[in-house]
Amino acid sequence: MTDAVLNAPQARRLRLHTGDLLPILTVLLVIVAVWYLGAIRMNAAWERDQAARAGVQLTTSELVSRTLTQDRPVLPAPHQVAQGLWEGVAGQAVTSRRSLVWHAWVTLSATLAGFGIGTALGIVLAVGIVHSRVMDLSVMPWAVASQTVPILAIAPMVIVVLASVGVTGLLPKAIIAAWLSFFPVLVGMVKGLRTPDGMQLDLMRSWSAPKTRVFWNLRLPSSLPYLFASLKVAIAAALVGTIVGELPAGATAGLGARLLSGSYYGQTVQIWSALFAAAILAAVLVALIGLIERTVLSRMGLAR
Amino acid sequence: MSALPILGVWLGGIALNVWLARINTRLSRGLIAAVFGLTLILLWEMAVRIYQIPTVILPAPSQIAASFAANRSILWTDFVQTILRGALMGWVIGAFAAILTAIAIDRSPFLQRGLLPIGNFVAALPIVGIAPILVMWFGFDWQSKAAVVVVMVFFPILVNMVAGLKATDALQRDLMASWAAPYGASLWKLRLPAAMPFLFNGLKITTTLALIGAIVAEFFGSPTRGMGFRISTAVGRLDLPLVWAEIVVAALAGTLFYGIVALAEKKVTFWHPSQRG
Amino acid sequence: MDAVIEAQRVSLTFQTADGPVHALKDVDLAIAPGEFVSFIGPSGCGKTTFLRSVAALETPTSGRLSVNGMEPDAARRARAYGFVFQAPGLYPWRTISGNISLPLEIMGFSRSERAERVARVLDLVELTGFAGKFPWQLSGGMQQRASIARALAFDADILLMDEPFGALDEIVRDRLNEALLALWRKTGKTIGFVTHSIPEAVYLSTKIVVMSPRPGRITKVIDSPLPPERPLEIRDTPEFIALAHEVREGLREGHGYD
Amino acid sequence: MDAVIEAQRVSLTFQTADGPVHALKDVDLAIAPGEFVSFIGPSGCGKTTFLRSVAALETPTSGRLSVNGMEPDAARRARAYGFVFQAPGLYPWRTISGNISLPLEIMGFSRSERAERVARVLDLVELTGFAGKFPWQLSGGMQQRASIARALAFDADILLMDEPFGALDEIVRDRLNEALLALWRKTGKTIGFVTHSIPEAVYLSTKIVVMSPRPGRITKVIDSPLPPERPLEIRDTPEFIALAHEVREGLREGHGYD
Amino acid sequence: DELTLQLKWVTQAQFAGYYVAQAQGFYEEEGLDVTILPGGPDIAPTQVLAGGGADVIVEWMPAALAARERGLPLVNIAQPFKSSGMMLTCLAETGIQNPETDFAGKTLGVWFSGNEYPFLSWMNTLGLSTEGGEGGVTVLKQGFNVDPLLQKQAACISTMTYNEYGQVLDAGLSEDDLVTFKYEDQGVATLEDGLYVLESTLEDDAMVDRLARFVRASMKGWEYAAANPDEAAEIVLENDETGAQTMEHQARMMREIALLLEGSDGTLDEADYQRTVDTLLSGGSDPVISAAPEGAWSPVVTDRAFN
Ligand SMILES: Nc1ncnc2c1ncn2[C@@H]1O[C@H](COP(=O)(O)OP(=O)(O)OP(=O)(O)O)[C@@H](O)[C@H]1O
Ligand SMILES: Nc1ncnc2c1ncn2[C@@H]1O[C@H](COP(=O)(O)OP(=O)(O)OP(=O)(O)O)[C@@H](O)[C@H]1O
Ligand SMILES: Cc1ncc(C[n+]2csc(CCO)c2C)c(N)n1
Ligand SMILES: [Mg+2]
Ligand SMILES: [Mg+2]
Repeated sequence: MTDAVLNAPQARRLRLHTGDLLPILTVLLVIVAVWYLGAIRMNAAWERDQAARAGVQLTTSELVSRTLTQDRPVLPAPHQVAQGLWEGVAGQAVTSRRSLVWHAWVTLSATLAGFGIGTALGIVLAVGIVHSRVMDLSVMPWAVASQTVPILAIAPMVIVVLASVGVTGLLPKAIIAAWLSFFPVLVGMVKGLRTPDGMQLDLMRSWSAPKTRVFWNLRLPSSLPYLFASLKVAIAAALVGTIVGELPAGATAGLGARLLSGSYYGQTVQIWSALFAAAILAAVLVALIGLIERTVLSRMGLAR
Repeated sequence: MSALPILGVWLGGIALNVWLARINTRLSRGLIAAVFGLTLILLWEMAVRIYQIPTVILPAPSQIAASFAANRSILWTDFVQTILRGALMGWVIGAFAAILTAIAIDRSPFLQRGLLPIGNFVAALPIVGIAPILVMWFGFDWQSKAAVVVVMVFFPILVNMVAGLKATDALQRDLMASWAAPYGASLWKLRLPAAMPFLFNGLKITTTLALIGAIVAEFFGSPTRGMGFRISTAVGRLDLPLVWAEIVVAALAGTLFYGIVALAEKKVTFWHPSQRG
Repeated sequence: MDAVIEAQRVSLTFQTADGPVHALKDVDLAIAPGEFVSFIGPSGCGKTTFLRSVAALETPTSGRLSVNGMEPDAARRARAYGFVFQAPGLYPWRTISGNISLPLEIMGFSRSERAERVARVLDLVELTGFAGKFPWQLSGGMQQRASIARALAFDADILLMDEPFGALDEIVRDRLNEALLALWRKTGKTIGFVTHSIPEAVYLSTKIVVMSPRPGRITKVIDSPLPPERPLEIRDTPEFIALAHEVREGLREGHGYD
Repeated sequence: MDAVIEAQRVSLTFQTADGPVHALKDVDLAIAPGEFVSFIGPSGCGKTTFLRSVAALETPTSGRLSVNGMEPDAARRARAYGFVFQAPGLYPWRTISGNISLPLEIMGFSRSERAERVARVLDLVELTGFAGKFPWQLSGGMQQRASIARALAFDADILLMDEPFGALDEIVRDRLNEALLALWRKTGKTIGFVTHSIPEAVYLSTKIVVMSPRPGRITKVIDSPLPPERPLEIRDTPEFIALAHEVREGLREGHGYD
Repeated sequence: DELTLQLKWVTQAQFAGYYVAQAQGFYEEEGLDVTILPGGPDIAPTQVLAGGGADVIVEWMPAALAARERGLPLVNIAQPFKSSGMMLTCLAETGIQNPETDFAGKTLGVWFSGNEYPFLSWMNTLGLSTEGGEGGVTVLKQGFNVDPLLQKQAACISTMTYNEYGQVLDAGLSEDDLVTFKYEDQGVATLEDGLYVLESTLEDDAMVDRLARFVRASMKGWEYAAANPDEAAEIVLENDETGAQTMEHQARMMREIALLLEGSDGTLDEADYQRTVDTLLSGGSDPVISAAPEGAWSPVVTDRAFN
C-alpha cells in the first residue's frame, strides 16, 4: 500500500520551469492590478477629505495620481513598496542601519539559530513520543498547551528574565523562534514516524530488529516527506518568532524592529518594505528546504 | 541543597507515570497527562518559593489560581471576545478559504503553477507585520482579529490540503481513470478522503496558531476587553498573576480546541494506518 | 476492420535513472469483438504494461493503438473498460460494499440498482457477509475477489483483468473461472486476461497471446479450437492437453532468450 | 518432544466493529525439525493468520503455541524466522539490493558478506541486473521475487512463506520450486509454506495441512510418501497424482461446509 | 563604575539627555560606564528593574506608584521632566470643544500598558464612565501610531506634544482641523519621565554615590541637549539601530522636549509629586492607587548630586 502511495513516478513535482513563467506572471499581474485598485480606493478617502478641507475640487485623474504618491498611504502602491525595498537593499551600504540587508541578516541569524534548536527539540520529542507511551500521554497535551501561550505576551518576559540572568542578544530571540518552530516539527514528525503500515513493521519484527534499527531503517525514511513538509512550516514560524522577539526587544535591529518603528511613525511604506523583505526571506528559506527535500527524496527514490 | 526537594518531586512524578503507563486503561491514560502537569506545577511552586522569585517576574501557581478565581468574569469576557469571536471565526473562515483554494489549485494546473509559488510567498508574510495593517483596515473590534487569524491559518492548511489532494496512490488514481470518473467524482470519492489525514494535520497545527494570532493582534489596538488587551495592560500594572491567569485560559482553550480537532480526526480518518494503531 | 482492440507496432519505453527499460517492442495485435484473449508470459515481459496501454493508463512511445475505432483515451472516457488490477487497490475508507458501489455511484446508477448489483457480485465472488468489513480486515484473496467484484458490477463492454485469480485457491478459482466464462458467453463481452496459469489460459480463452521479455514482444498468438461451451472436464481432453503443451512450448522459447 | 513448531488448541478471534471474526479455532499441529509443511485452504480460512501467529506477529486468543520449545516471541527475538509476506512489502526508499541487504545489516553481517549474499539470492530469483532499481520500477512478479530473495538472504532456521510464488509464471515457478527444494535439502531448514496450488503443495511438502474456513480449522493433515529427491517429472507418477487427488478431496470437503 | 539604564521607549529625542551625556563623555568624566537599554511597546521597565536587568529606569510616576502598590518598592531619585507632554487630540469636525460636555458617546484612543492612569483619572473627574454607553466614552486601546485619528476610527487619540502631535500634522492635518486638550491644562497632569531605582539600592552608600554622579551627568546632558537641539538629535540618530528615525522629526521632538524640561534641575518638586498622587487617588471606583504612598521618592541622590 505504502509503496503504491509513493509510487508515482509520472507525477510531476512543483518546480520552476520556464513553462511556469506565464502562469506566475499572469497571477502576479492580476494581483498587482487588484493592489493598485485597492490602493486607489483605500487612499482616496483621505485625499477627498484633504481636498474638502482645502476647499478644492479634484478631477479623477488628479485623485488617482495623488492616491498613488501619498507619504503615509493607508495602502502604499506597489511601486512605492518596490521603491522602498530597492532603496533599502541597493541604496545603502549593507552595513548601514538603514540597509534592509543588514536588518535581514540580524533577523536571519536568530531565525536559523531558533529553527535549529526548534527542529532538534521537535524531532527529539517526536522520537520519544513514538517510542514511549509515558511520553506520548504526558508530553503531547502540554506541547499543545505550550503553543497556545500567547508568545507576544511572553516574549518580553522571556527577554527580561533572560536579560536578568545575563543572556542577551541573539539567544532570547532564537528561543522564541524555537518555541514556535518546534511544534509543527513535532506534530509532523509524530505522524511521519507512525506512517509505516502493518506489513512494513511486521517485516522488521520478523527480523527481530531492535528499536533503533526500526527507527533508522523504517520510521525515519518513511517520515521524511512529513518532516520536510513540517520544516517548511517551521522555518516560516521561526521567522515569525524572531520578528515577534524583536518587537518588544526595544526596537534595536532586525526586520521586526523595522516593522515596529515603521508602525510607530506611521510610515506605511517602511512597514511594507520590511514586510516584503521578511516574506522574501521566508520564501527563500522555504525554497531552500524544498531544494534539500527534492535532492534527498530523489536520492531515496521517493521523489514524486 | 535547596534543589534537593525539587529533584525529589521530579523523580517521584516520573516514577509514578512509568508505573501508571503499565496499567493501560482510559483512566490511567488521562492520569498520566495530569500527573505530568501536576508535577510541573508543583516544581514551579517550589522553585518560586525556595528561590524567592519575585511575583513580578514569575508568580507562583497558587497566586495564579487565586487571581483566576477572583477574576472569573473578566476572564470570561475576554474569552468570548478573543477566542470565540476572534480565533474561532477566523479559523473557520480561514480553513474554508484554504480548502476551497487548495481544490481550485488542484483543479487548475495553471493556478497551481501560478498561484502556489506566489501563495507561498504571500503566506510567508509575518503576521505580526500584517496585524497592524489589518487593524487599520478592519477596525479595532474582533473583525480585525479574525482577519489576522484567517491570514495566519490559511497557508498551513493550504499547503497540507494541496499535498493531501495529491497523496492518492497511482493505483487508486488509475481506477478512477478506468471508470472515466468526472472531476467531481474523483474529487469527492478519492481526493478528498485521501486528503483528510493531511488536512487534519494542518487543522491541528492551526488551532494553536489561531489563538496566537487573535491574541497578538490585540496588541495593535483593541477595545477594552480581550485576552491580548488584558495581558498588555496587566503587564503594565505588574499584575502578573492576572497575566498568567489569562495565559492559563488560553492554554486550556487551546488544548480543548486541539483535542476536539484531534477527536474529529480520529473519527474521520479511522482507516489511516496511524489511527489504526 | 471490425477489431475492438487493435495494436500496430506499439512500443513503450520507460525512462529510468539508470537507462531506458523497453517494456513493449513492436507489438501487433487485433482483437475481435467478443473474444476472450489471455496474455501469458514470464514476469516482467510487459503484460501489465500492454493492458494498461489499452486502457489509456500508459501512453505508448510509438505505434498506433485503437479501441472501438477510437483512441484508447476516448474509449476510456466512453467508459468502455472494466479493469481489474494486479493488486486489489481497494479504498481503505470505504467498506467492501462501498468499494464495489463506488464505480456505480460515479456512473450514476440509482441507489436500489446499486444495492442489487453489489449483492449480486458479492455473491458471485463468494463474499456475501463481508459487505460491511473494511479492506484491511480481509485476507489477501478476499481483497482480490472484492476488486474483481468491483470491476464486474458495472457492465463494461471490455473487461481487462490483470492476474485476477492469482491469490485464490484452486476450487474458488475453478468456480470463478466457470462464472467468468458463463458471464462472457451470456454478455458477449471482449475480455483481456493476464494469467500465469497455462490451464487457466487454455480453459478460458479463444485466443492466447504468449509474450517474451526484454524487450516485451509477442512471440506467439494461438487461436483456440475449443468450443465456447466448456465444462471443467474439458481439461482432460486431448485437444486441451495439446493446446496447453503448445502454450508451454511457446513460453519455454520466450524464456530461452534470456 | 522434538517438534520445532507445536500448536495446541490454538484459537484466534479478531474483534471488528460488526462482531468477532473467528480466524482460527482449536488448531492442533506439530511440525518436526526439517519438515516442509504446506498449508492449503480456501481464501480467508486463516492460513496467513496461523503463519503470523507462529512468527509472533499475532497473539492467539487461546491455546498454546511453542517454537523451538520457546514462546513464539522469544523465538522471534532469537531470529529464528525468515518470513515472506503475501504482498511484497518492499521499502520504497531502498533499491532492490538495498531491500535485500536490510535484514543482513540489521543482523550485523559485514559489508562484503552482504554483497556476496545479495548477489547470490538475486541470482537465485533471476533478478540479477535489477539490483539498482527501485521497487516501483519492477513488475508485480519481480517485486514478489525480490521479497523472496530478501527472506532467503539470511539463513533463518525456520522459513515461513505466505504464497510466495502466487504472482509468477509457471516456468519461473517451476525453477524456483526446484531451487527451494534444493535449498531445503541442503540446509535442513523447517519450512512453512502457504500455497493455493495443489501440485505445488504436493511437489514440495513432506506434510500437507488442509484447512477450512469460518472458523479456520485444520480438516486434514497428509504426510507425503514421496522421497526427498524430487525431479520435476515426479509430477507424472501415480503416487503424486493420488496425493494431489487426496488434497483436492480434502479441499472440496472444506468448501462443502460453506 | 558600571550602571545600566532602561528607557521607557525606543531610542528617540525623548531620551536625548542620556545619549548626549554618553556621547559627550559626561558619564566618563564622572567615572561611569553607562549602558543604555532602549525600551519598546511591551517592555515594562519596572519589570526589568525587578528582574535585575537594570539599575535605573526611566518611568512615568503613575506606573511607578502602581508598581509600588503591587509590592515593588520603586523610589523616584530624580525628575528631569517638569511638565507633562500628554494631551488628547481630537478632530475638529467631530464637534468636540468642551471636555465637560462633548466627550459623552465618543470614541477615544488611549495608550494602555501603564500609560492609561492619567486618562482614567481625568475621566473620573469629568464623571464619565469608560465603559461606553450613552453617558460614557468608548475607549480603544490605541496602537503604536496616530492612524485611528486619520482613519476616523476614534474622535480623539492620545498624543505627546513632542511626538504624535507632530505626526498628525505631518500627515497633512492642519492645526485648524484639530482640537487639543493638554493634561496640564485640565489639572490632571501627572509626572512623566523620572528616574527610579529599587529601595534596596539606596541602602548602599556606594550606589547612592554612583547614582548621584549619574544624575549629575545626565542633567548636564539634558542641558546640553536643550541648548543644542540639532546636535542632540544627531546623537540620537547615531544611537538608533533601526535606522528609521529622521533628523527632522528628532530635532523637532528635541525642541518640544526642551519645553518640558524647563523649571527642573533634576530635583523632584514635592508639590508636583503631591498633585500627581492626588490625581491618581481620585481614580473613582477603580483608583490607580488606593492609599497615599510612603517613601515613594527620595531626595538623597539629588541632594548629593547638586549640593
Ligand atoms: N513505472 C515504471 N518505471 C520503470 N520501469 C517500469 C515501470 N513499470 C514497469 N516497468 C518495467 O517494464 C517491464 C514490464 O513490466 P510489466 O509490469 O508490464 O510486466 P508484467 O508482464 O506485468 O510482469 P508480472 O507478471 O511480473 O506482473 C519490467 O521490466 C518493469 O521493470
Ligand atoms: N486485521 C484483521 N481484522 C479483522 N479480521 C481479520 C483481520 N485479518 C484477517 N481477518 C479475518 O480473518 C480471517 C482469516 O484471514 P487470513 O488472512 O488468515 O486468511 P488466509 O487464509 O490467509 O486467506 P487468503 O488465502 O485469501 O490470503 C478472514 O476471514 C479475515 O477476514
Ligand atoms: C503601546 C503604546 N504605548 C504608549 C505609546 C505612546 N508613547 C510614545 S512615547 C511615550 C512616552 C513614554 O516614553 C508614550 C506613552 C505608544 N505609542 N504605544
Ligand atoms: Mg504485471
Ligand atoms: Mg493470506
